[in-house]
Formats: sequence, C-alpha cells, structure tokens
Amino acid sequence: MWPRLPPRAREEGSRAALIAAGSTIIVVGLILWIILTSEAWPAVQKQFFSWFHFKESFPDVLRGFWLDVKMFIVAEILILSFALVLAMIRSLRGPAFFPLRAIVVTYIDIIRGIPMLLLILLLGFGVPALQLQGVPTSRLFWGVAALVISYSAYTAEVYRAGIESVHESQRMSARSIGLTQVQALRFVIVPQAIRNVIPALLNGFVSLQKDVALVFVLGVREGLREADIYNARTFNYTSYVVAAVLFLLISVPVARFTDWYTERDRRRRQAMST
Amino acid sequence: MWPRLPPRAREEGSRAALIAAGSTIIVVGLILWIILTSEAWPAVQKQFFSWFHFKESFPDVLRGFWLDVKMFIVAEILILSFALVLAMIRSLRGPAFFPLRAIVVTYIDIIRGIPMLLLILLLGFGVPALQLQGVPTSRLFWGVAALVISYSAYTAEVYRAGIESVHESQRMSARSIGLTQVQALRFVIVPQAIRNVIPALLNGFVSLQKDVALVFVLGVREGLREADIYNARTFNYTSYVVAAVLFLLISVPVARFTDWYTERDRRRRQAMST
Amino acid sequence: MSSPKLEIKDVSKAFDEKVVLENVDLEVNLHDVVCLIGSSGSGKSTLLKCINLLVPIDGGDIVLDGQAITDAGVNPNQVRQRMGIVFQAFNLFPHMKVIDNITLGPRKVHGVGQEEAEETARTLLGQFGLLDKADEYPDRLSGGQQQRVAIVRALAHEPELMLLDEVTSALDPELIAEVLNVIRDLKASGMTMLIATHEMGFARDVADQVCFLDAGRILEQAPPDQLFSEPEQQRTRQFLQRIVEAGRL
Amino acid sequence: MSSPKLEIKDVSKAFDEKVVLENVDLEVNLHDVVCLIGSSGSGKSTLLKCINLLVPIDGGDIVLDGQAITDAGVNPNQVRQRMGIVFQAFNLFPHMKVIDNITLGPRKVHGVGQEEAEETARTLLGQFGLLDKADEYPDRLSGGQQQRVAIVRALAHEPELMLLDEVTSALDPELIAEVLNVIRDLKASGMTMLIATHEMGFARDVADQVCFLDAGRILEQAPPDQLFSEPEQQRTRQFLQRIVEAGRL
Amino acid sequence: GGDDEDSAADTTAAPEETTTTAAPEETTTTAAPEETTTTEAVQACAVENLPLASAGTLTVATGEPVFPPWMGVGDDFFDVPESGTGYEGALVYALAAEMGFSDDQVVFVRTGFDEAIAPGPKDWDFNIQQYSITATRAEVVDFSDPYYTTKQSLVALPGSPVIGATTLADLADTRLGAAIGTTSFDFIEEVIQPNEPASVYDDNVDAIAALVAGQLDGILVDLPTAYFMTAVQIPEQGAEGVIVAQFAIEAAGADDYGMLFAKGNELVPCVNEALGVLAGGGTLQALEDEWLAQGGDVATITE
Ligand SMILES: Nc1ncnc2c1ncn2[C@@H]1O[C@H](COP(=O)(O)OP(=O)(O)OP(=O)(O)O)[C@@H](O)[C@H]1O
Ligand SMILES: Nc1ncnc2c1ncn2[C@@H]1O[C@H](COP(=O)(O)OP(=O)(O)OP(=O)(O)O)[C@@H](O)[C@H]1O
Ligand SMILES: [Mg+2]
Ligand SMILES: [Mg+2]
Repeated sequence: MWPRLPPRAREEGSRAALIAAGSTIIVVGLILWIILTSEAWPAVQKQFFSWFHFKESFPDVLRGFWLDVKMFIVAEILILSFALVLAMIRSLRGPAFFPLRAIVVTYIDIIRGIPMLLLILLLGFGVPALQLQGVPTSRLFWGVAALVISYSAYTAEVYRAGIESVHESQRMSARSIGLTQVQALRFVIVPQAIRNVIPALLNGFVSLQKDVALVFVLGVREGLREADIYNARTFNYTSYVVAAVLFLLISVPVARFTDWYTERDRRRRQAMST
Repeated sequence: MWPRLPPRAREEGSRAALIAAGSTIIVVGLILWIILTSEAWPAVQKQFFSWFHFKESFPDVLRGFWLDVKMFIVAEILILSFALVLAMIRSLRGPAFFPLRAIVVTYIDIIRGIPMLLLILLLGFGVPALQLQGVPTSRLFWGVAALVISYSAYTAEVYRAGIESVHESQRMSARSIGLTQVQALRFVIVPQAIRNVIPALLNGFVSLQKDVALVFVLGVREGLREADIYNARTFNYTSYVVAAVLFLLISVPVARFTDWYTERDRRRRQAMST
Repeated sequence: MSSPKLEIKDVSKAFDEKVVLENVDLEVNLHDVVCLIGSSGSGKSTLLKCINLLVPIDGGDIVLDGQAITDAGVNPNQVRQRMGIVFQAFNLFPHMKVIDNITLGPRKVHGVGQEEAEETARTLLGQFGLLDKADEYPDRLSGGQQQRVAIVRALAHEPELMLLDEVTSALDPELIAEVLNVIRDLKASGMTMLIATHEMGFARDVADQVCFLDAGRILEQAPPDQLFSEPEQQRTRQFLQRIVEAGRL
Repeated sequence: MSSPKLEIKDVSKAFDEKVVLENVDLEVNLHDVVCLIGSSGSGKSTLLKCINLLVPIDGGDIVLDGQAITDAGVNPNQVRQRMGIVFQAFNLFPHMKVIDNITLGPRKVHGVGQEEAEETARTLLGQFGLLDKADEYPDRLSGGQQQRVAIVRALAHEPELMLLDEVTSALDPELIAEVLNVIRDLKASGMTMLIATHEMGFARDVADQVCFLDAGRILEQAPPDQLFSEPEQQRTRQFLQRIVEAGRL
Repeated sequence: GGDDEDSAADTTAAPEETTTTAAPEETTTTAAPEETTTTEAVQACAVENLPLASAGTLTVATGEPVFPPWMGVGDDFFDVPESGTGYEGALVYALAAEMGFSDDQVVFVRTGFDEAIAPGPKDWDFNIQQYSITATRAEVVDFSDPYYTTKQSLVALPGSPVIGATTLADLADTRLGAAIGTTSFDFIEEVIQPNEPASVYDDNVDAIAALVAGQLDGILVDLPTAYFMTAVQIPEQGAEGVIVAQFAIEAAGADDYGMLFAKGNELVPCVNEALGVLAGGGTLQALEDEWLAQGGDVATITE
C-alpha cells in the first residue's frame, strides 16, 4: 500500500479562479443587500416570503405533494422504460427497420410539439367524454398517461444522444462477437449511453417532478394546486415557496447522490488525470 | 470512381421489424377508428377539433405566437451561451476551482428545483414591486430573464452530460499539447460534447418554445394566452390545437433539419458500418 | 485438400469515391494460416472487416464453407458467430470488467452458462498472463494488456475462423513469444486464420501462405519462403527491401 | 556534459492501492535518446505521462533543466509546452481534420499564424507520407496513418523534449524505416527523446541509453550494446532471451 | 382570528389617512363643485383631486373574457364591457357618473388574476370581476364595500346523482367541483364537506369539461353565473345542464363581492362614498333586478 499525497503541481489560473469566486459571492451579497434594504421589501416579503403563510399553507401543500410523489414515481418508471424502447428502435440500422424508425420519429416529433397542457386536456377531458366501453375515465389515469406520452418523447431523445455519443467502433465490436443489433444495443451501447447522459436524464427527473403538477387542470388537487388554492384564497404567494421547498428537498439530494455515484463509478473505470 | 451497389447482406430481424411496424400501424388505425366512430365523437370533435373555431382563433393566436417567437429567440441565444459557461465552469478540475464549481452546482440545484411559474412571478411581479432605481420594470424583460435563469440550469446539465461523455484521454491529449484547461474545453472537449448531446439540446429548444408561453401569468398576451382567452370566451378548445399546430410548424422542421445535418456531419467524420 | 474454408472472389470496396479494395481474390484453406502484409493504408483492416460483414462490400462475393455469405438472405449474425475478429484498436467494452468483456459473447450468443463461460475465460486469461486483471476495467490496463484481452475475447467465442489485425504490434517481445505459441497451438488444433501483420518474422514463422496487398489489390500470394526469398513482383521486392533496411526481416 | 536535461528522482506512483512506479531514478541528457524497454504493464506509459504532468506523482521529483516541475507553484501548462508526447492510443481529436489536429497547438498555445502553422504541418505530413490525408478526419484513416498523424502533431509543437510511446508498433516495416530516419534526423538536430518501445532493433539502433523497467522499477540502465550483450541482472537476461526466442533481436 | 382583526383595523384606518394627506395643495387650485356640501372629504373626491392611475379617466380593470350576466350581456355585447350591460358593467358606469365622470371618461383594461393581486403600483384604479372580500386578502389588497352578496347554487347534467338533493347530507357522497379562487370552492370545503374533497379548476370552462367527461357530479357557482352556465356554456360544450338548487345557507366566510384596489389606494373612500349613495338611492337594487334576477323557481338545499 502506497501513501498517497495530494498532487503537487499547481493548477493554472488558481488565482483567477479565486478572484472569480470571490467576486461572484460579493455581487450576490450586494444584490441581496440592495433587495433586503429596499423600501418596498417588507411588502414583497409579506406577499412572497411570509412565515405565517408558510406555516398556514404547509399542511395542505404537503398533502397534495404526497400525491405528486406517487404520480411521479409511477410516471417516471414508465417514462424511463418506454423512452428507452423508443430510443433503441430509433437507433436500429438498416432499411428493414425503416418503417419502425419512421413511426418512432413521427411520434417524437409530434408529441414534443404539442403543449403538455393540451395533451392533458385532450386525454383527461376528451377521451372520457367519448364514453367508450372499457376505457378508464379516471383523470389521474389520463393525467399520468399524458405525462408519460409527452415525457417519453423527450427522454427518448436524451437516450438517443447518449447512444450516438458511443463511438461507432463499439457497435462494430459488439456485432463482431455475434450479438444481434438489439443485443449490441442492450448490452454494449445502452449501458455506456446511459452513463453518458445521466445529468440530462436527471433534468427530466427534476422537471417531471414539477410537471406532474400540470394534471391539476383536470381538477386533481396535488401540491402546486393546493398552493394555487391558497394563493387564490389569500392573495399570498408564500404557498408556492412551500411547494418549491418541498421540490428542493427531493431534487437536491437526488442530484447530489447521482453525481457522487456516477463520479465514483467513473473513477472505478477510468484513468483520472490531474 | 467505383459503382456503389447497395449492401447486399440481409439485416437480421427484417421480418420481425416489418411485422412490428405493420402491427403498430394497424393498432393505431384501430384506435382511430374506434374513436372516430364513437357516438360521442362529434361532440368531442366540436370541442377540440372544430374547423370553424380553428379559423376563428387563428389570427389572434398567430399574432400572440409571433411574440412567443421573438421572446424565444432572445431567450434561446442567452440560454445556450450562459449554460455553456456554467457547464464549462462546472467541468474545471482541481481544488483551485472548487469555490466556483460549488457556486455553479448550487445555482443549478436550486434553480431547477423552483417551479418556473414561481420564478416568473417572483421576478416579474416581485422585483418591479421593489421599485429599485435603475432596475427595469418591464414584464417582458423579467419574464424572459426568468426563462433564461431557469433553462440555463437545465441546459448546463445537458452540456455537462456531453462534456463527460468525451473520453478522458481526449482531455489528456489536449492538455499534452499545452492547452490550458479552458482551451482544452473550448477547442477539443466542447465541440465533441455538443455533437454528442444535440438531440437533448433540441429537447430544450422544443420545450422552451412552449414554455415562453408561461410569461402569460405576467399578463403578456402571447400565443397560448390568446388560445386561453379564446377558449374562455367560446368554451372551445380548438384554439389550443391552433397553438399546437403553430409550434409543430417550427419544431418539426427544426428537428428534421438538425437530424439530417448531424447525420451528414457524422458520415463525414466516421466510418459507417452496415 | 477439399474446397477452401474461405474464398474471397473479386471483392471491391470504396469509401465514397476512394477505392480501398479492388478485385481482391483470396483463398484460405481449412486449417491454414494466411498472413496479409502490405503498407499502411493498403486495405488490410478493411478486408478483414468486410469478411466479418462489418463493412458492406460493393462488388464480388465472400464464400465461407461454400456458402456465399454476402448474398441477400444470409443472416450476418450467424456468419459472425462462426468467426472471431480482433481489431487493431482493440475496441474493448469500457463499461465492463475484463471477465465480462470476454464472457458476453459466449453467454448471450451461444447461451453458455455464466459459470462455464467464466471458467473458460479464466483459463484463456491465464494463458495470456492476465489472470489478475480479470476484475479490472479496460481503461485501467496498459496497451499490451488491452490487446491481449481483445484476443482472448475473440477466442472465447470458439470460432471456426480467426481474423487477426496486428495483434502483436502493442505486445512486448516476451509476450509476442507467448502469443506466437498460442497461435501455433491454435494452428495445431486446426484453427483457420487470416492475419494482418507488419511482423515479417512472425509471418514467416507461422503462415502457410503470405499475401502481399498493395493499394487495395493483391499483388502476390505464395508460401512464405517463396515470397520472402523470391518475390515475383517489382513492388514486392521494393517492400521487402525496405523491411530489411528497417532491420525487421 | 553539463547537468541533465531531464532528471527523474525517486519517483513513485500508485493507482489506488496498486503501485505502478516505485522509486524510479532516471536521467536524460541533452541531445540524448533514451529508450524504455520492459514487459507489458511494467509502467512505461505511466512514467511518460507523469513526466508530462498528466498523471500526478505520489512522491519524488521530476526536474527539467534544473527546475523541479513537480513543485507546487509551477504552471504545468508552461511545462507541457516544452514537451511533445505521442500516446500509445494516438488520441487524435476526432472532430477535427488532420491538418487542424496538427495546427491547434501551434496556433492556440504558441500563437503561430494559421498559414504558417499549416505550412509547417504540411511539410511534416509530407515527410510522413500523409500529405493527401491533410483534409481527412482521423476516424477515416488506417491505424498506421493515425499513428503517424499523432507523431506529426507532437512534432508540430517544436518541443525541446519528445516523449514517444510505442510509436512504431502500428507501422508497417516500410514506414518504420521512415520513422527511424525521422528520429535519427531529430536526434541529429539535437532533440532530446525518451521513447518507450518494444522494438529492440529500434532501441539498439537509435538509443544512447537503454533502460529496463520491471514491475515499476528500473532494474538496469546502460548503453544499448552493453545492455543487450552483457546484461547485469538475471531478470534482464530472462527478458532478452524471450525476445531472441520471439525472433526480435 | 387575530389576523382578521389586523386587517379590519387596516381598512378602517384608510379613510382617515386619505382625508389628512389628500387635502392640502389640490384644494387651492380647483374650485369646489357646485351643489355639494363642501366638506374636506367631498372636495377630495372631486374628479380633479382623485389620485387616479391616469389623470382625468377612471381606469377599470376586469378579466378577459368577461361573462354574462356580469358584463357584456347580449349577443352583440358579449365580452364588451364598454357596452355597460350586465350587472357589473352597468354598475361601473353608474358609479362613475356618481363620482363625476362622464361615460367616455371610463376606460376598461384587461388583467389576469396574478396581475391583479401582485404587489406594487398598478396602472388601473380598481379591478372588478366578482372578487370575494376576505380578511386575508385584505392584507395585500384593499376592497371597496360590498356591491353584491351572492347565493351559491349547484349545476349538474341530467341524470346526475345530485339531482333532487334537498339537504347537505344528500351531497355527502357526490363529486363536486368549482373554479379556483371562488367562494363556491370554499363553500364546498367548509359547508358541504363531501367525503371526496372538492375538485378545483382554472375556470368554469374546465369545470364543465370535467362534468361532460363524467368526472364530476356537480359544479358550484353563484346563482347568476349558474343561469348563464346552463343557458349558454354547457350547451356550447355539447351537453345540457340544469340548476339543481340554490343553497339557503350562509357561507362561513363572506359571500360579498367587492372592487379590488392596490394596497393603500386613496381612491377607496371616494368609491365607497359613491357606492353608498347608489345603495341608499336604490340603484343597486334596480341593477340587480335588471341583470341578475332570472325568472323561474329554483329549489333550495338546506342544512
Ligand atoms: N470509413 C472510411 N472512410 C474513408 N476512408 C477510409 C475509411 N476507412 C478506411 N479508409 C481508408 O482506406 C484505406 C485502407 O485502410 P485500412 O485501415 O484498411 O488500411 P490498413 O492496410 O489496415 O493500414 P494499417 O496498416 O495502417 O492499419 C486507408 O487509406 C484509409 O484512409
Ligand atoms: N488508471 C489506472 N488505474 C489503475 N491501474 C492502472 C491505471 N493505468 C495503468 N494502470 C496499471 O498500471 C500498470 C502499468 O501500466 P502502463 O500503461 O504504464 O504499462 P506499460 O509499461 O506502458 O505497458 P504496455 O507495454 O502494455 O503498454 C498496468 O498494470 C496497468 O494495469
Ligand atoms: Mg489496419
Ligand atoms: Mg504502454
């Protein structure tokens, strides 16, 4: 076992870096100071950051948030799986797969272009209004379905970015040991692809966490909607801050954990330079 | 010059692929048929897909949409630049850059956790309410600022995914010819990184296109707001379909062009297998 | 000897406008070792990739055991399962440990059980002096170690035909001797091999036939003794002379 | 001879728990060529990367022209600008044409004008028989072509010291002769070089000193004639004997 | 509890402040209006002295679109607040006249909900779109005195389980909804308290869509809106609606509508004064009879 000392050669630009960091902190501090001492701050604070309203709205928002979390978990699992299937189909080579690829490309293009709200309205109000036999009318069901349909299109493109960032020689190499296209994708390309786009996947994770709230247009009372109700009742925006704090309590730890984990994984696999 | 024949070896699974494509088309057709022949379809059609209301709402939505496009262009340029700076800072190595990196990580984590709507309200209503000297009070200004702040956090993570997908040996190689960290990022890593994540960047592009509409809470009458007003006035949802069509008219060509362009670029650089 | 294991008939290949292989004819008999020699860029690697159906050819036929594998209707996967190829750039899977790199093919393609596959892999790794690297990731291996893993990966496959692209170039001389022995053993066990190499000593030592490729065309094919001592073509003579100058023959 | 160009003093390096370099001492005099030989995994590539400050060392000092470049307070960029390194795996920039790969360093680091940089690059490419590949992308070159581009990229830099990692391994014999000539020319022009190689013939031919690295330690250092004919260490003798068996000395 | 008292103190304190601060300089420049008694307060409420968002005009904010029977009634006047039709529309002009504005000195602007309640200065004088007065709201905005007190009513499609309900208990197992920010919503939550919590929608249009989609059994709205909803909105969405009943129960909170002002706006007492005159003179009742009293018997639901 070898005693490991820290690298000793000084990194270039360390002084510039410190200056940059220092001045950022000073500027942010200054802005905060100007805001907090401004004459109108008490009024703004009262309407956006009131401790009283924070406590008042917290229980309702938290209850609604719990519904968000449940919808989120179901949706995210479906999205990650369905999107991967879409991305894999899109990455198949050869003319035989052209029709399948074309279907997926059309799906992704159209769905991404449709505002999520319209999709939710269309599925959540439109489909049940058709009164078809055996088709669910639950707005939760259709709200989550709309989220899955929409987010899958975006997430599939994130996966595709990952797949295409894996060098062609890896595909060739995988095929050469006799793997089929799908096997090559599954065992060789996709595992590397996912590692390559984890930060972008996490983007989807974080923003879905907030977008599940959109099912509120269907009358579902989730967290952001409770904040809405509170705001409409009291004209105070602090309830939204409550929602933001709840979101942050989940998303920040998840982001930090993922970064830590991928970094560890990378260290285990790769040579590290300075 | 050599006469180029198409590759002749049959790709595996071509029959399976055709079956899959065929059955997808049949299923989609069947669903459409069930919907279109359902008893309630005329009512639903009237509510969501009425040609009359399409024509009626089109001029207003289009006018609002034009404002969206302008906001979008300004915001997207700022986002792509600012996010790249964030991502590059986040990718700097060495303890000297720790404070800067920490600032950027905090920024990204917090901003992503805040619902975009809250950020828009906070900046669009909160900041002007402070009545600070020399600070703009324009709603458009603050609406776009909120979009830039929020989207930059997401986009920076997409860039970072790209940067990390470039193999460590490229960084080493760039440093070995004497480039500084920033030069290595700028000339060697980032150009490859961006190519790697273009589909994911395009996601941001497409969804920003729709999210600029969120500034309507500030009372800005953009496209989706016009659709909203029309809907509230006529109780008909077709105006949202108009908005969707306008979005699609931009996003689909952009997506197709980008794919075509990156594919051409890839072909120019890389060996292609079957 | 009966009909050849592998026949390359009038094969041509161009990348965009650039002709890389031009009317190549070549036969590899069962149990034979054929070495491809020729300058950098002459098309050796491309030819090997064409045989593995990794690069589509533009004209001609490639025939394996009497079956034209470049015909429409042939499943290229089944063809590839019968060959092993080692790339000049190794192309190991960086996200998998060495042992998983090696067992992936046998497990997924040939349906071998995990344990059996690992056992075979470890035996092979041992032969190549890499037993202690089984649980390491490729990026943490030295160049020579990576190349040996790539050879093991191709062999784990139990192929009928091996395509080797400069497998000894990143090896240190000690290991070259070992790899040569492995190849000799393989040959003794009846393996048919097509090897692109810059090592004339190696070619002379192991090859039944040596093929001289120049600018995408096969200029000369003969047993090593004949080709190295009495080359027919002017161009071959030139090539060999430069090798002697480089102290490599 | 005055003080050495490069001194490696008691350098050690471990990856996690694995010791890769152990108390390495080595001197390279100005205008000298030193060859590093040793088995695969002995630490040759790691040592070269440590000298280029691409891998931080754990103990010891690396001294260039009397200045300890591994000291805190030294700007590693300025150090790297004085050296050229060629990696075993080439590491060309795949998104840039060959010519841009070569001119990037001169233009961005040394502030050479675009035209001048391209002219120098084309001259060098010509010397390596690659003039027609200037506007091609690296992924479309053969292995040997890529390696030559990597050498040109390091040379374009006009370094005081070159670190070469198995630069001849992917070259065909014709080119080896050419590269050897380039290296001889470089030597004649006074370039100091440290070369990791498996080519004993090459080492014997070009080196002033040969260094035998074994499991991270330098076992023996001597002029080639002495080291190859009368090695002192048992381990060195073993190594050389295997080489002879492989037909490589 | 304590919160309510705070805001009550706020609203009562406002007029006094106005009288002391608005008086001094302005009075000297303008002659006192002819026939009115010349108290300080009345002088302050002369058009010339009013602290208006834009001098010389009364800028009235409202929603977009506006709905009958509140504003813009009649096919030609739909969403035309300037028509002076509908209860609120007519009220605005009556109020303006009482305050001394001519009809063409009244200007309408449109706002969204968030704009109306955001902090900071406003470019309109007051906002009128059925805002319910509550103590908490009054902490961040000011309200006028009430100009209308609503009754809640229940709208449904034929065949809904709520049809025929006569007591609150009949509604216990039904799915009810309302638009956000309305007292109707609070009424479900606090008075009806069905087993399934109230659903809440951005506006009545979405609520009706949910009704049509079979996701709701009934919508709560104020009675005037209920008439419009069943007459126009629901048929437009391809269904048929009925007013099930009105509630003969007082809401826990006030069901009073008031005009909304930016916090601290000194116009409030003047508007209140004019409103008082309209109420006292019977104008309000006349407007209500004209625009809000739709014929027909509506059943009532009791405790
Ligand atoms: N994808 C490609 N696109 C265009 N040209 C290519 C491509 N791949 C290879 N080439 C060109 O084809 C020629 C033959 O390449 P190949 O790799 O087969 O050579 P080689 O004989 O293996 O050389 P080496 O000994 O250097 O490995 C080279 O000139 C190369 O530049
Ligand atoms: N990043 C790393 N993490 C862990 N171990 C490493 C790493 N890089 C190299 N090693 C190990 O260090 C040892 C020396 O590697 P190095 O690449 O220096 O060998 P080499 O002498 O260049 O061998 P070759 O002749 O095969 O290229 C090897 O055993 C290798 O597995
Ligand atoms: Mg090759
Ligand atoms: Mg090495």
